[in-house]
Amino acid sequence: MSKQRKRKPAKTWERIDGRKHDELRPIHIESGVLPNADGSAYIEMGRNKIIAGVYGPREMHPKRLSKPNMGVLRCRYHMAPFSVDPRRSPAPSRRDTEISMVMRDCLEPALFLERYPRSVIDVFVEIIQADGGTRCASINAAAVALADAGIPMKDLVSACAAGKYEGRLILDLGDYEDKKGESDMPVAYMPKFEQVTLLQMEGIMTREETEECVRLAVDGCKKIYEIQKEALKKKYAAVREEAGQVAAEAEFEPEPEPEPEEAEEPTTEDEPTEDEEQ
Amino acid sequence: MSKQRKRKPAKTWERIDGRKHDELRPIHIESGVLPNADGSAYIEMGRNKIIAGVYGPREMHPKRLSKPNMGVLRCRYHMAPFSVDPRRSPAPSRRDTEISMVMRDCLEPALFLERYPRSVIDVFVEIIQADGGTRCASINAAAVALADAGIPMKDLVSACAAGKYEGRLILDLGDYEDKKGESDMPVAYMPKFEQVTLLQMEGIMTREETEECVRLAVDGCKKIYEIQKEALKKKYAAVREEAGQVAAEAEFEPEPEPEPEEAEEPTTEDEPTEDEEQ
Amino acid sequence: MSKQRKRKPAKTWERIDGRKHDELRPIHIESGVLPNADGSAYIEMGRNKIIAGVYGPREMHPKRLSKPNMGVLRCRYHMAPFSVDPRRSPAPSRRDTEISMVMRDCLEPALFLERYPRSVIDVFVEIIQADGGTRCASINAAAVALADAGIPMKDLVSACAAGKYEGRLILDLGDYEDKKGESDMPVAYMPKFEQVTLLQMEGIMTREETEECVRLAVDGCKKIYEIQKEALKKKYAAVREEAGQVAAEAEFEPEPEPEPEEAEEPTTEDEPTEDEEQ
Amino acid sequence: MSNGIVSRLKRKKIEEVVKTGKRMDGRDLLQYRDLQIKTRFLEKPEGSAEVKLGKSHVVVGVKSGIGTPFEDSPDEGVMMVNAEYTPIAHPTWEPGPPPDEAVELARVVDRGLRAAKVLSMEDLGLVSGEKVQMVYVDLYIINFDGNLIDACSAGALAALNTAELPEFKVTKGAVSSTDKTKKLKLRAHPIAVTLVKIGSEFIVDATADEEEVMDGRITITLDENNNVNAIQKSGPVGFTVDEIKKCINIASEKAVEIRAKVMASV
Amino acid sequence: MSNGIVSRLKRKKIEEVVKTGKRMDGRDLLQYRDLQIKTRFLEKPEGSAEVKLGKSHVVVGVKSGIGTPFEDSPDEGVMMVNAEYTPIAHPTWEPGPPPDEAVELARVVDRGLRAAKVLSMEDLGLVSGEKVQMVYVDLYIINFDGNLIDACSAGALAALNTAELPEFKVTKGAVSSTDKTKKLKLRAHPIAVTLVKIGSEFIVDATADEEEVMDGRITITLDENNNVNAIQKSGPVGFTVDEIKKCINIASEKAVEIRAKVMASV
Amino acid sequence: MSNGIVSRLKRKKIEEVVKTGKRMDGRDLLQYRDLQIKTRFLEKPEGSAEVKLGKSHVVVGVKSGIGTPFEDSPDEGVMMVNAEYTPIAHPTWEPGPPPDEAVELARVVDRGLRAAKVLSMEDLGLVSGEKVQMVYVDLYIINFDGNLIDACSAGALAALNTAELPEFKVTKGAVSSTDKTKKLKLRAHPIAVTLVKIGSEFIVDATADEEEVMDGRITITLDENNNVNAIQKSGPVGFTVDEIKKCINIASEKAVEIRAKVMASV
Repeated sequence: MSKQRKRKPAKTWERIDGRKHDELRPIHIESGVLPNADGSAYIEMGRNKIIAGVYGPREMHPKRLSKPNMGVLRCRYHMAPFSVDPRRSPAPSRRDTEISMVMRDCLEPALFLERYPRSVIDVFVEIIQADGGTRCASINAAAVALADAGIPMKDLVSACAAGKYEGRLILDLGDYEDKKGESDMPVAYMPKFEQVTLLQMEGIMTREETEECVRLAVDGCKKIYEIQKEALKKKYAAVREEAGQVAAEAEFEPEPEPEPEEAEEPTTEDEPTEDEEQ
Repeated sequence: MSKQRKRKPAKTWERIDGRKHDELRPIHIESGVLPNADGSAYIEMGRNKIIAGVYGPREMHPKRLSKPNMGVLRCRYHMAPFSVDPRRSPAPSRRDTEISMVMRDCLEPALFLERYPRSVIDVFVEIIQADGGTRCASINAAAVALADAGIPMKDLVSACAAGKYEGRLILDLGDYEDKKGESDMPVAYMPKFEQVTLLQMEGIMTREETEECVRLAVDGCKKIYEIQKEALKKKYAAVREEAGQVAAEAEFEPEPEPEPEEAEEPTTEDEPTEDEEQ
Repeated sequence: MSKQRKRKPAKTWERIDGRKHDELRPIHIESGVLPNADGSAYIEMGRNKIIAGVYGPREMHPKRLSKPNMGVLRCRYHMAPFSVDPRRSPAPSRRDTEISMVMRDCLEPALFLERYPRSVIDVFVEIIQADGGTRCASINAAAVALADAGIPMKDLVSACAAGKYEGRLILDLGDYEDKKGESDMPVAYMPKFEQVTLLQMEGIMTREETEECVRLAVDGCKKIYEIQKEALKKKYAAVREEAGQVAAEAEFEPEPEPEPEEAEEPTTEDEPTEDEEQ
Repeated sequence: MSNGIVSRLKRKKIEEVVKTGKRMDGRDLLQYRDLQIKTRFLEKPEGSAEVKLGKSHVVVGVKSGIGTPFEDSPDEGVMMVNAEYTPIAHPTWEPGPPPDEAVELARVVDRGLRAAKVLSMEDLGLVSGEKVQMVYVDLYIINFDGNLIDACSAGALAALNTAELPEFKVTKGAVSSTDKTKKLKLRAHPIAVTLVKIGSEFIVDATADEEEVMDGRITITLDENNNVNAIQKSGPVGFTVDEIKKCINIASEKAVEIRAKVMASV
Repeated sequence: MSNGIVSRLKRKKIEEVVKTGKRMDGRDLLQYRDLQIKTRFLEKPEGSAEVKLGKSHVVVGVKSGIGTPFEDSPDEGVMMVNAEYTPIAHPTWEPGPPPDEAVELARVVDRGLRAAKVLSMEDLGLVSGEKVQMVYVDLYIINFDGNLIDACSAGALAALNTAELPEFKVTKGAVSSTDKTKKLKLRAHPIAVTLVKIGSEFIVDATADEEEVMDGRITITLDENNNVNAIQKSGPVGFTVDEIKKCINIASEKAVEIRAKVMASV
Repeated sequence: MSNGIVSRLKRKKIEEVVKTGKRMDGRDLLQYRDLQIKTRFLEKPEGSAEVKLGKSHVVVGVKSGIGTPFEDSPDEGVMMVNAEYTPIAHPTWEPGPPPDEAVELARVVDRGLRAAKVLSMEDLGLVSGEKVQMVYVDLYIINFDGNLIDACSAGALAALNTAELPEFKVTKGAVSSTDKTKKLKLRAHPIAVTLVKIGSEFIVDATADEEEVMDGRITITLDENNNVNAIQKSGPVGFTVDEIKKCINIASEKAVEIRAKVMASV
């Protein structure tokens, strides 16, 4: 194995699953998969299999956790015991707690929580099978589930990791690349506002690599954005008919504060061209 | 041991403790054993030693668990750490949770819960020493404790297990028979209504054996019913004097819905005669 | 080791750290160490390093724990995981629970809780480093923190252990003496009222030794009382200016009930002179 | 489960329809909803099954591991059945430790498998008293619309049927993994059938609405020889001995039907 | 524990009676209620005792097991004392983890036994640093009417006195059970006596009502040589040094009385 | 964390000041408060540090122990980072299990150390698959006034730098302690720098008040080679790619400053 790995980069470096450095794993997203939930989505991203369910806006229990002037977004990332090897306990781990927090922080900018005082929107994510990048896949499913619930959104949120593996920056790490690589950086992005709403990173990279890695991940997010919209198409059509073209469009207009113009430049030059050639 | 067991059935099969197949273990029931409880009973059934205490009807805490139109019956089956060998943790197990649930379901049909809106009746059972059949013994004690608390009842509830051991259907399994036998079936019964209110079973039996086993257990329940009434006699007398003969009788009249006539037939032919002869 | 120990008492018995039998370990107390707390104190007593923080009187949550006619004093004794060797879990142990209870009972007599209906005063103690006698050191810090919070007190509470080690009664046991000695007796005392408000003991002592041990500990408490007052001096001065000399003095007047005269005698003859000479 | 008037109206409506021999969704009293079982659809567990019974949706994963045997059976493997009520499955289900109903569900499914001696526990021993193979059966509820016991029981049997456990070799008390796997052999194929009583009628495969207004419930688990392996009665109501007999008869017929679908899926 | 006016009236009444040298139930200040101790009445635990002190009713079970020693005493057995406030014992006691009072009860009884060196812990070692015998003392409260410490302390001593522990043999670090048992030898017989202060009076063996209105409490545990083994003061009140001395004297007399009843029961 | 009007006024005030390039306490936007680090001030832990950053006050203890390795790294020691929000530190902090924020704090500090490969985990193995040395890093918050991540990260590095772990010797699979200790060697010195966004401005070393009204937060951890080891964005706001770049630049400068103080303290 180590021999193979050493030889590979020499001439025709390729990823363990044959992908190009900036190529996503196969993605499949389906919305409206749960009859009981207000909104839901199922995602397969690589070998990840994840279901997101959205309930709300609804009354919050216990009431003391609600806010008088705005709604609360609650997220819960949870892994099925059989989603990983070896089996894990169904009790939430500290990792689950943290991912639930960053998921909430990354989805909240897309919502109009000020419209739901004293209420809660619950986003529950169940990992049925885990590959690398469960949190990004979860965010992708959660964003689609929120839209599926008919909850007005400023934009969808799209998520994808980038990282470094065998000295190269790569997009959308699989499980093996995640564990054996030099670094991993999950990113979530709202394309309309050019805003990164999730950013974590772990590993060793130069500052330049780090910045390039962000751009690579953002590019991945943009591709996923299209897949998410595709999954929602039918739903959108229905919503438009119901609520009228104008209202639906209005909800996806950028808010005054974020200024997409400023952020334009780095996003346009974010192709890691030197890596791509190898 | 296995030799002995093989030989025994040959001629004079008898149970490990010398009982006949349809013979109960010695039972002793005493009511009013706890000064603080509203009602209580102590039972020895075989080597089981169990105390049941009843509190209520009383206000329910937390209030959100109460029901606006009827009372709630809460049951808790709990084993002392020293009631079994090896010692067990005092924390409730999943088994305890399930037994608490089926106990509640089996006692509730005997009560007039609609009379106690927003209230709770608590039935707490403490296993001081466990032999086979703790849940049935617990139900027997709990029913007497409910009556001892002066809570009007449609009927007492009597419980007894039957099962299969060395190919034979037997009544009221002891610990060894329970563990080594082919099947175990705890049953609770309200004789006045000919209603089975607890029925669980585990093992391997033909459908015919299963049906016969129910009848055998029901017969055991009827015998226990008499012992329970005996234990309550003094108490009943007192209650009658207090509340007047008419009222007390009225409370034990069958409710309109259950139709005892229909159920009469199977109950009269329920002697497992072929087994008895061996 | 055991050889050494046997030889030592022979001629010039002295304690493991060279102290005299009735000598305290070095004590340092500082008040007002926590910017956020309403009152606080840091104590070093031997190698103990302990911080006490006081919050309140403040509204109590959950409300059902509050009392309509008086305030509630809540104490929490807690050890940092690294305060002992080996590391301990941060979850509270049964020992922590008990010490929290006796701390509350020993501080409460010094307060005017009837002045704070429906409120709570929280005393939180964090053991940063544990030597023998953490509970006494904690009480000393807590009392100073209460005074530092400006909460009117009938008297300070001073605490010190005494015990028996190698057949001799000694004051203020260090860790080694605590673990290897024959007995340990933590005592808290309110000098103005000559009241023992904490008294625990564990070991083997004759009744006479036990009584003598109480007196020895009380004497230690009196010495600590002076150190506590010293630590509070500046604060007291400030409080007097604010509230007026009269009010401040009034609060430290003994309550009618306790009768200091009666208790005077034993306290004056409580020097264990025969031990001191060895 | 009831919240006053709404529930009483629902109850009245359902009861009236059931009296006519039909159900709210048009089914006959003793008719199951569409049952779909998919197996081997997960890669991490040793065995897996997805069951859709009407709108009830459960995933069952079978995983193995190495653990410690019980004191009284030092040479036998250990099977653990666990049920998880995920909060995506129903608006009233909340994250947190399993509610009592989930505990009962797991125990009833467990009891059916155990009583029928589905697994040869003695084949799963490794080092006597020290190490045995564990078989975890996790029942994961994705969407709730009633009759979880039957759906999970079928799912557990399907998942176990497809499970391939890693093989270990034991050398001087040390357990090491081989790279081989071995199909888990099942000795029986028990199926749970749950009947629900509404008024004086019995129905099978109740929906969430029907369960909400039911008087009581009885689950009968039978193996392929038509032997009864487990019974669980619940709900605050009694059954006559005749009713029990009737339920066993119905269950016995229905079990054959469901077992055929399970076996076709594996 | 107080709820306002009712409690203050009760307090007033009890205090007035106590001032006259009598109790609500007619007892003298320093008089115990009827104390009944029954031993060997359970078959599962290695030792057992049932104690009725007036209407307070506790069951004590002593069970042994095999466990791991503490790091700093690798060759000594481990004794664990645990108290359970069962919900049958009092209307305000609820199921769940032990309340703080139960923790204190267990620790005070434990401390008395441990300080008096009742058990030879070193006799309970098996494999150094690996396996030792555990002795669990479970205090099970069946009905609560005050003075649990004295009742449980007497019950624990009685139960330990009757305990017969299984004997083990150790061969090359492996522990196997023999079929023999061995009487647990006790090296001391400590008895806890609890005094309660109401106003300026001290009483022994307080009822639940008396404890509800008490100012403070002091427990003194003494062994048969009249040595003090443990003291525990509680309640939001202080004692003078003289009062402590007085309490020790009373406890010393009462301990003899109770110990005689314990020893007569075993 | 906000409670309506008060919070909105506070927010307005802080935002206005920040727009002028200053802070409520007079600092510049990119200026840290006074940072004091004291090491080796505790005797029980193997390493210790006390950090005061303005009024934020944390104690870090590093303790070692013996534990079991993870299944997938049988020869590597285990580092555990744990954060404790003590109730003395803030009026709203309550005793009990760590809140989500404490979990995140511990994980972010942990990730920085782990990603930078600060410890040679393989040097901490003892018996393959059985026993390894554990390194516990406990972050103990004594007083809270914002920016705990930077304070704890600096404290953890300082405490690890001063740690001396006991040496063990392994003979035939048995671990015994020698009386020697060995300085823990660190392979990197990562420092976390946290920037907070208020309106359109970024500040470093936010106080509790500033954190209460902030829009978002980003922590960047860098080692002495100016490599990035970890990033953690939080708060319900997004950052542009340019803003991220800017934050990395600022963090890179500030890390040098803080690292110098940490290294001077050890």
